[in-house]
Amino acid sequence: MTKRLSRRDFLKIAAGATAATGSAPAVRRIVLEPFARSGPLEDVLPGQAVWYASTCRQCAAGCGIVVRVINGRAKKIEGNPLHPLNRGKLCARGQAGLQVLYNPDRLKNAVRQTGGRGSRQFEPLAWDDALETLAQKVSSLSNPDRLAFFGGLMPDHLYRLTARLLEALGARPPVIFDLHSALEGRAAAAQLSQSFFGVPQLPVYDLARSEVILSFGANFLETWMSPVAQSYAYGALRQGQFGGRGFLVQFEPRLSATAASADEWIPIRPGAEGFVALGIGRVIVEERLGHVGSHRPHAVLYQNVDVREMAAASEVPVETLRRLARIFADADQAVAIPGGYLAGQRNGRASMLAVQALNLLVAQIGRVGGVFLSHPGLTAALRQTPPMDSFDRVLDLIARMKAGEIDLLLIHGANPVFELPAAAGFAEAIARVPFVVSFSPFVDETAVRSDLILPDHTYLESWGYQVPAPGTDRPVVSSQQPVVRPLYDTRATADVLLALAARLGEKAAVALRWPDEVAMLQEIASDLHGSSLGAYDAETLAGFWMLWRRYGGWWSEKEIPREPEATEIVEQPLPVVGPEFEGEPGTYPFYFYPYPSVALADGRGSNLPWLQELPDPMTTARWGTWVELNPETARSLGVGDNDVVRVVSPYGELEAPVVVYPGIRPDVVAIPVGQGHRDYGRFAQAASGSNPLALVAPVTDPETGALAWGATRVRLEATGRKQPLARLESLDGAGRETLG
Amino acid sequence: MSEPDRSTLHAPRSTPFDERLLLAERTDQEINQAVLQPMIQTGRGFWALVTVLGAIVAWGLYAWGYLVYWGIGVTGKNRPVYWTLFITTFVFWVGISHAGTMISAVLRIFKADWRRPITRGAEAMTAFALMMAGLYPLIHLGRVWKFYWMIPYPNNRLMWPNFQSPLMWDLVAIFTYLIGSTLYLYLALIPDMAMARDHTAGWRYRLYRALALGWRGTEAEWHKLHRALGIFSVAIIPIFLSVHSIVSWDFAVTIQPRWHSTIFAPYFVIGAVYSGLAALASILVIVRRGMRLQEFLRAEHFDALGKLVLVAGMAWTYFWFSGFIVEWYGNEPVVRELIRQEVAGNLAPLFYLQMSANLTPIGLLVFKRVRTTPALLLAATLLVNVGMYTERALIVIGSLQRNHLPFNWGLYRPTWVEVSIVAMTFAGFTLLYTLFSRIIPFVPVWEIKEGRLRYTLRRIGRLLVPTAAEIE
Amino acid sequence: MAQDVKPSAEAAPRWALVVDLDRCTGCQACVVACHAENNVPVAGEKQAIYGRWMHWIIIHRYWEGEYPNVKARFMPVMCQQCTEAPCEPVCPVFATYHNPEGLNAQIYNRCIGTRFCGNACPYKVRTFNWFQPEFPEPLTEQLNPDVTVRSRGIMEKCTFCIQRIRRAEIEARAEGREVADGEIQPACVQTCPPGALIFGDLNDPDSRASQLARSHRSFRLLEELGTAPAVIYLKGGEANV
Amino acid sequence: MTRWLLFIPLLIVAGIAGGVLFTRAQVLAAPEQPIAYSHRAHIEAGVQCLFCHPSALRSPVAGIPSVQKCMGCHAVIEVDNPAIQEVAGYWERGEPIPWVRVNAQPDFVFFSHQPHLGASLSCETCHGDVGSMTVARPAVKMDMGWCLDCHLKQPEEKVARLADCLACHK
Repeated sequence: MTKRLSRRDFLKIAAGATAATGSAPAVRRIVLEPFARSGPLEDVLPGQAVWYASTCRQCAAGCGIVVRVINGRAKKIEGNPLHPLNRGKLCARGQAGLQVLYNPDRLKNAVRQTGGRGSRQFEPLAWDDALETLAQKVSSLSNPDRLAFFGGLMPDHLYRLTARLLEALGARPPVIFDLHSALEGRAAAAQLSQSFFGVPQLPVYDLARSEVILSFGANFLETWMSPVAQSYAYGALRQGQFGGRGFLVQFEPRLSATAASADEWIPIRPGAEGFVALGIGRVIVEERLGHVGSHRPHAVLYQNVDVREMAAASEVPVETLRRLARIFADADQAVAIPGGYLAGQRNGRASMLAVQALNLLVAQIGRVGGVFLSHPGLTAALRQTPPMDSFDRVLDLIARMKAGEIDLLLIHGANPVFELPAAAGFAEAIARVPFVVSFSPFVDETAVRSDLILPDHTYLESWGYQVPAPGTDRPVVSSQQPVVRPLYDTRATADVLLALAARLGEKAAVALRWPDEVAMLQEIASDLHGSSLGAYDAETLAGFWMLWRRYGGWWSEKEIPREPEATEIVEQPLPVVGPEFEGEPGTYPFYFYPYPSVALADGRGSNLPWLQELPDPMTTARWGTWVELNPETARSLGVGDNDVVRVVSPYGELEAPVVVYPGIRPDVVAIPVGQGHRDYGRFAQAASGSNPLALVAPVTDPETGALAWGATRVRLEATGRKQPLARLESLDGAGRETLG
Repeated sequence: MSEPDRSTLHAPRSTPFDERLLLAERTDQEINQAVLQPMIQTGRGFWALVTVLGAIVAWGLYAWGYLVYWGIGVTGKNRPVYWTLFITTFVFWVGISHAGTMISAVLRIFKADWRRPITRGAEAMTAFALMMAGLYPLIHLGRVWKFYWMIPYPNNRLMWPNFQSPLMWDLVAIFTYLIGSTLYLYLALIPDMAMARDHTAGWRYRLYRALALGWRGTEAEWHKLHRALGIFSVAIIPIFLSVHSIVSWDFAVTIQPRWHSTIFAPYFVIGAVYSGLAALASILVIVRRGMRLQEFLRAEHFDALGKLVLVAGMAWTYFWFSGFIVEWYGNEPVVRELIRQEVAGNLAPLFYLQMSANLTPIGLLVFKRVRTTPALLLAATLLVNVGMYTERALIVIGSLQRNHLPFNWGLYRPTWVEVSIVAMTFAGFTLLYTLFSRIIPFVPVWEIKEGRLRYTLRRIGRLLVPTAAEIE
Repeated sequence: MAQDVKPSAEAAPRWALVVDLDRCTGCQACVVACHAENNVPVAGEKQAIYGRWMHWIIIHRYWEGEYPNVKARFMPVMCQQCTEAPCEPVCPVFATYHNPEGLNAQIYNRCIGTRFCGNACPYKVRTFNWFQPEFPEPLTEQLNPDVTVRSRGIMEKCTFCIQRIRRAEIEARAEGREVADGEIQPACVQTCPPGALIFGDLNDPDSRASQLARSHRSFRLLEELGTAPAVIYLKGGEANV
Repeated sequence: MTRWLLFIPLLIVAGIAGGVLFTRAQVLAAPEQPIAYSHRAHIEAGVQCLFCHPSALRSPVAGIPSVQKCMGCHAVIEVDNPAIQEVAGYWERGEPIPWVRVNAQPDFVFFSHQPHLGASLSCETCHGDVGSMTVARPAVKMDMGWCLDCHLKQPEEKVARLADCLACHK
C-alpha cells in the first residue's frame, strides 16, 4: 500500500463526490431503461436488483455484459445471455471490471501536474480551465502536424471522433497501439486477412464444430482474440451434442493453459511454426491425403518445401508431421489457427501465411468447422474499427518526438511508457514533448509524465459502442451505456473532444457537429433502425434507441455465414523464412518468451486486487513476476523454485524468482507480462514484480512491421537470493493429484 | 511459643535404625517448625525468582492482548495448519496435571506409605497445570469473548452447544477434573491449615484461620476427613483417565491422517502419566533444594518415584511402538509420507529429538544410583518432558502439514506471539507453585505424623525396638 | 437449532454441482465471479505467500509425465457439501451443520473460531479470516448486500451461493410454482465460459445435473473417505457417449 | 463484615437488571427524524401503509417513499404546513430527505418483506400500531428469539425450512 502524501492530499479534495450519487432517483436520470425489464421506472424497487446491459472494455473482444445495480450501485458483472458472442459467459478480467469503477486510486477530477512532470504533485483543475488550456495549446500549434494522438484500446465511436477531429485539424491520424493486441498479433492477423482474403477483417475459426484443430501458438482459451467465445466453443467441442470430443493439437515452445487443455502439445523451436505448417502441407500434397480430390492447384504452394528440412528446423520428427498431416487431412472438419506467438516473430507473416494456407489446402475456408469471416451486414456502416497499427508507426512517432517535431501529445487508453519495449525509448521521447495531455482515469506511468490529466469515465460509467473483432457467425454491434452515475467529476473524452472542437470552431466544429456524445451515438445507431435482420426492431428511432440499450447492442437474429475468397496470393509458392533473434547465441543462449498473463493481460489489470490475487492457471502464482525454466535448465543453473535469477538481454535485465516448469523447452525462458508498475495505484505498486518488456528488443517483422516481441535472446545468472512467490500450490506436493 | 532449638534439628545423628525412623525421634513441635520455617523465611533469591517469572508472565499477557487486538493472524497458523503450539501446549499441560492425582489418589488407595511427604506437591501440580491448560482454549479462539457460547445456558434463541463435538467433551471433562482435584487438594490441606494457624500470627494467622474452617482435630473431624479423602481418591481416578482420553479424541475423531487412530486414548493417557510423573520428580528435586526439605523428601521417595517413571516410560514406549507399527504396516499413503518426513524429511530433527529424549531416561532410570541422585534424576526427568512436548508438537502440527491432497499441503512457522504465550504459561505455572510453597505447608504435616505413628521405638527390656503399627 | 425441529414434510431438494473436467480450461473466471458474488476478501501478497488466501473455489493443477511428454490437468475444488460432512459434528456451537436441503451450512455470526472444522475437512476448502478484511473506499460499494461481510476470526467457505438459491425459491413460492431446473445458477456456474459447471437438484431425476451424475464418467473427490460429497466430477479425456 | 458481603450479589443483580432495561429502552426509542413526520396523521387521513411503502409487496425492503412521492400529494395538500414546506425545500433542491431508519436488521440477517406479506402477515404484527404513533418507533425488540417464536408456530411441514438457520442468516 504505497501512498505518496502529495497524492493523498489531492485525493482529499473533491471528497464526498460519492455522497450525492447514492440515491436511486439520481440514477434514474441517466439510465432510462433497465435490461430485461419494461414499464416505467417507478417499478425499480429500492433494495431490489436491476440489470443494465453494456459492453466489456477490459479487452478488445467486445463481449456483452449485464450489470447488477442495487440502489444505484453496481454490484456484479455477468455476461449478457442474449449476446451472440459470449452468450452470458464472461472471463475473469471481465468480472473484475467493478474494481475499475470502484478503484480507490481513481482520479476524482481533472488535474494539472504542478512541480513538473513526474513530481506526482497534482492540483485539481476546473473542467472549463482544462478545456481552455487544451484549446489554446491546439490553436497555438505552429503546424497541425506537430499534434499527435496516441490511442490504445478505444471504443469505436471515440476512435471515429478522434480521427475526424485530427483530419479536420490537418493532423496525422491517431497512432493506435496496445500491448495486448500486439501480443495476440491483431495487427499481423488483420494484414494477413487483407492479403489472404482481401479484407482487413480478423477471421473467425469455428472451433465448436471442428473435429481436428491445429493451433499454432494461439492461446485461444486465455487471452487471444475473443477468449470467452472461444472457450464457449471449446466446451461444445469437448462435450458437444455430436458425442465426439474433437482433437486439439497445440504447437508452442511453452505449454500454455490452452495447451494443457489440448490433446497433444508439441514443443517446437520458437519461430518454427511456419516450418511445421509447411511440412504438414507438403506431406498432404505429396501423399494426396484427404478427400478434396486433386491437390494439383496447391502443389505450387509447396514446390520449394522439403519435409526433412522443415522437420529438422522445427525439431518435430518427420513421423509426427506425417501423422498429424494424415489426421488433419482426413477429418471432415479441420482448422489450423495462426496464433499470436507467430506474429511476435520476425518471420511472422510467412508463418501465419503457411498456417492459413493449410485451411485452404484441405478446403476448410468458409466451411462449417473451418475458418470464415464475420458477416458485417448492416454493421458495415459502424465498422470504423481502429486499424491495428503496426509497430513501426509507433517507432516513427517516437522518432518524431525525439526530433522535437511534436509540440502537443494526447494519450488515451494506452500506457506506452509501460507497454512499449523500454528500448524503444518512449520514456526519453516523451520528455522532449513540450505539452502532454493524458485522458487516463488512473495515474499510470504515462500520466505521471504528462502535464494535464483529463480523466475519462471508466467504462461502466460511459457511453459507446463496439463492433466485436473478430466477431462471430453473424453481424454484431455491442452497445455501451452508463450503468451508474459517474462517481467523480470525470468527463467522457468524447465530450471533451466535442467541446474542444466547438471552442476551436471552423472546420473542427463542422466535422464534430454533435452537441454531445449521446447525440452522436444515436445518429450512428439509427443506421441499424428498420432492418428486418435484427433480433428486434422498433417503430420509432426513440424506441429503437431504447431497445439498443436494453439489449446491449444490435445483432442479427440468425446466423449469416460469409465465405471468404482466397486471393491470388495463394497461387505462387509460399515463402520459407526462418526466424531471426536479437543477441548472440553464444552470450545469450536462451530464447525469451514473454506471454500475456491470464489475470493481468498486458498489465492493465494489475491495479485490480481480484486479478492480482488470481492464481495463474499453470503456475498458481500471484502478485509477482516469475521466470519459468525447464527442470533440466534449472538443474544445470543450480537453481530451484523461488531462487532469484537475473535475466539479461542485449537491451536490459530483470530479476525474478524461478518457477521450475515441466512444460517448457530447455532453451526457452518464459516470463508473464503485466507486473512491474511504478505507478498505476496501490495494488499495482504493492505487487512485487518487474516488467519483462525491459528485455524485449524493439524489432519488427519487416513484412508486417508488427512488433517482434518474441525475437530476443537472453542469458541467465543465478543471484543466490531467494524470494518466495505467492503460489496456491504447495511446492512439497510437487503437482501430484494423490500420493496413491 | 518458643523458638525451637535448631541445633537439635540439624545435628547429624548416627542411628542404627532404618532411615524411616529419622522422624520417629522428632517431636511434633520440631516437625511443625521444620515445615513452617522455610515458608516464613523468604530469602532474596525467592523474590528475584518471583520478579523474573512475573516479568515473563506480564510479557506473555501483552502478547495475548496483541493477539486479541489484531486477530489470530499474528500467530503462525495458516491453511491447512489450523492448530499449532497452543493446542500442543494445552495437551502438554493436561498431561502434566495427570501425575498429581495419580500419585496421591492411587497410592492413597493402595496405602503406599512413601507417598506421604509428596502428595501435596503432586496435587498442587495437578491444580496449577490444569489452570494453565485451561487458558489455551480461550487464547486459541482469538475472539476470547465468544467463549461463553460453548457453555450451555437457556436462551430465547433455543441455541445449545453441540454435544457431539469433542471440544464440548473437553470443556466438561476439564472443568470436572479441575474442580475435583482442587477440592481434593484442599481437603487434605485443612488439618495443616489448622496447624499453621496455631503457629502463626498477623495476616498469615487470619488467612489460615479462614482456610482451616475452624478445624479442631476432634476424633469426629478426623473420621470425616478420612471418609472424604477415601471417596475422592476413588472418584477422581475415572475422571483422570477420561480427561486425557477425551483430549486425545479431539484428534482421533477427525479423518485427518495419523490423528484418525484408535490407540490414541490409552496412548495419550500413558504419555500423560509418563510426563506427569517426570515433571513431579523434577519439581520435588528442585523444591527439596529450595526449601531445605531434605529431611522429608528422602532418597527412598525419589527411588520409588523413579521406578514409577521408569514403568510409565516403558509402557509409553510399548504404546508408541504398537501405534507406529500399525501406521507403518497399514501403509496409508499420507501416513507413509508423514513417516518418511519424520525419518528423513523436514520433521526428522524433531522426531529424533523426541525419540531420544523419551527413550534415554528409561535407560538411565534403570540404575538405582540415577534414581536416588537428585541431580541425575532431575536431568532424566526434564529430558522426558522435552521429549513429550516434542511428541505432542509432532502429532498436532506435523500431521496437519500433510493431508489427502498434496496440492493443499502447508508449512508452519511459529511467531513471537505464540512463543511468548507458551512461555507465559510455563512461567505462570512456576510462579503459582513458588508462591504456593510459601503459603501452604509443602509437606503434609499431618500425614507425616500419621505415618510416623507407624514406626515407633519401644523399650523392651534393655533394647529400643523399632515397631510398625497398622493404622487406619 | 436446526437439530430440534421435526424433519421437513416438504419435498426438499438436494442441491448438487457437477464439474465436467473435460470442459474445464482452468481460466479462473469462476474464482473472480465467486469473489464478486460472495464478498470474499483479498489477502494481499504477504499473506498469500503464507497460504492465507481466501478463495472459496480454487483450481488445482496437476502435472503428469516429464518433458516433452508432459500433461497438465485442471480440477476446480470448492466445498464439496458432503452428506456425511466431517466438519459438522466437530463444531461445538453448530456454526456449521447440515440443513434440510442437504447443504453444509456455515453460519458466520455463530462461528467462534475454533478452526476445528478446518482440520476435519479433508478437502481443506474452508478458509479463515486471519485478520479483519480490508475494503479500501470506495471498494465497499461493490459488496453484495445479500451476503454477510465476515469479520476476523470467522471460518468461511463456499455456500453454493445460498443467497441465489434463496432468491429463486422465494420468487418461485411467490408465483406458486416449483423452482425450474437451471433457474438457480451459482456465480461460478453462471460465468463458466466453457460450461464446465452444472448446478441442479439430485432429487429430481430429470434435472441436467442428475442426468450427468449418472454418467459413466462421474466420480467424487476422495470418495474412499465416505464423505458422500454433493460435488460430482466428470472424468476428462473421454467422450460422453 | 459478613453482612456486608450480602450486598455484593444484590448489587450485581441490580446492575444486570438495570442494564437490560436500559438497553431495551435504547432499542425501542424513537429515532430523531429530520422532519417531524406523523404516521398517525396519515393513517387517520386514510392512507394505507402500502401506498407509501409499496415495494414491501415485491421486494426485501419496504422502502422509504421518494421526495417525488411526497410531493405527489403535498403539491396541493397542506402546503402551508411548515413541515411540508421543509419537504418542498428538499424537492426544490433535488435532495433526498435523510430519514433515519427505524427498524433495521444486522448485516448477518437476511430479511425480506415479500414472503412475510405473502404469508398474509399484517404490518402491525411486527411494526405495532404505527397508526397511533406520532413518530414511528420500533414496536418490538426484533431479536432472533422473537422471529423464532413465530416461525416455530407455523404448520408442521414448513417448520423445518423456517427453523433452518439459513432461512434468515446469510
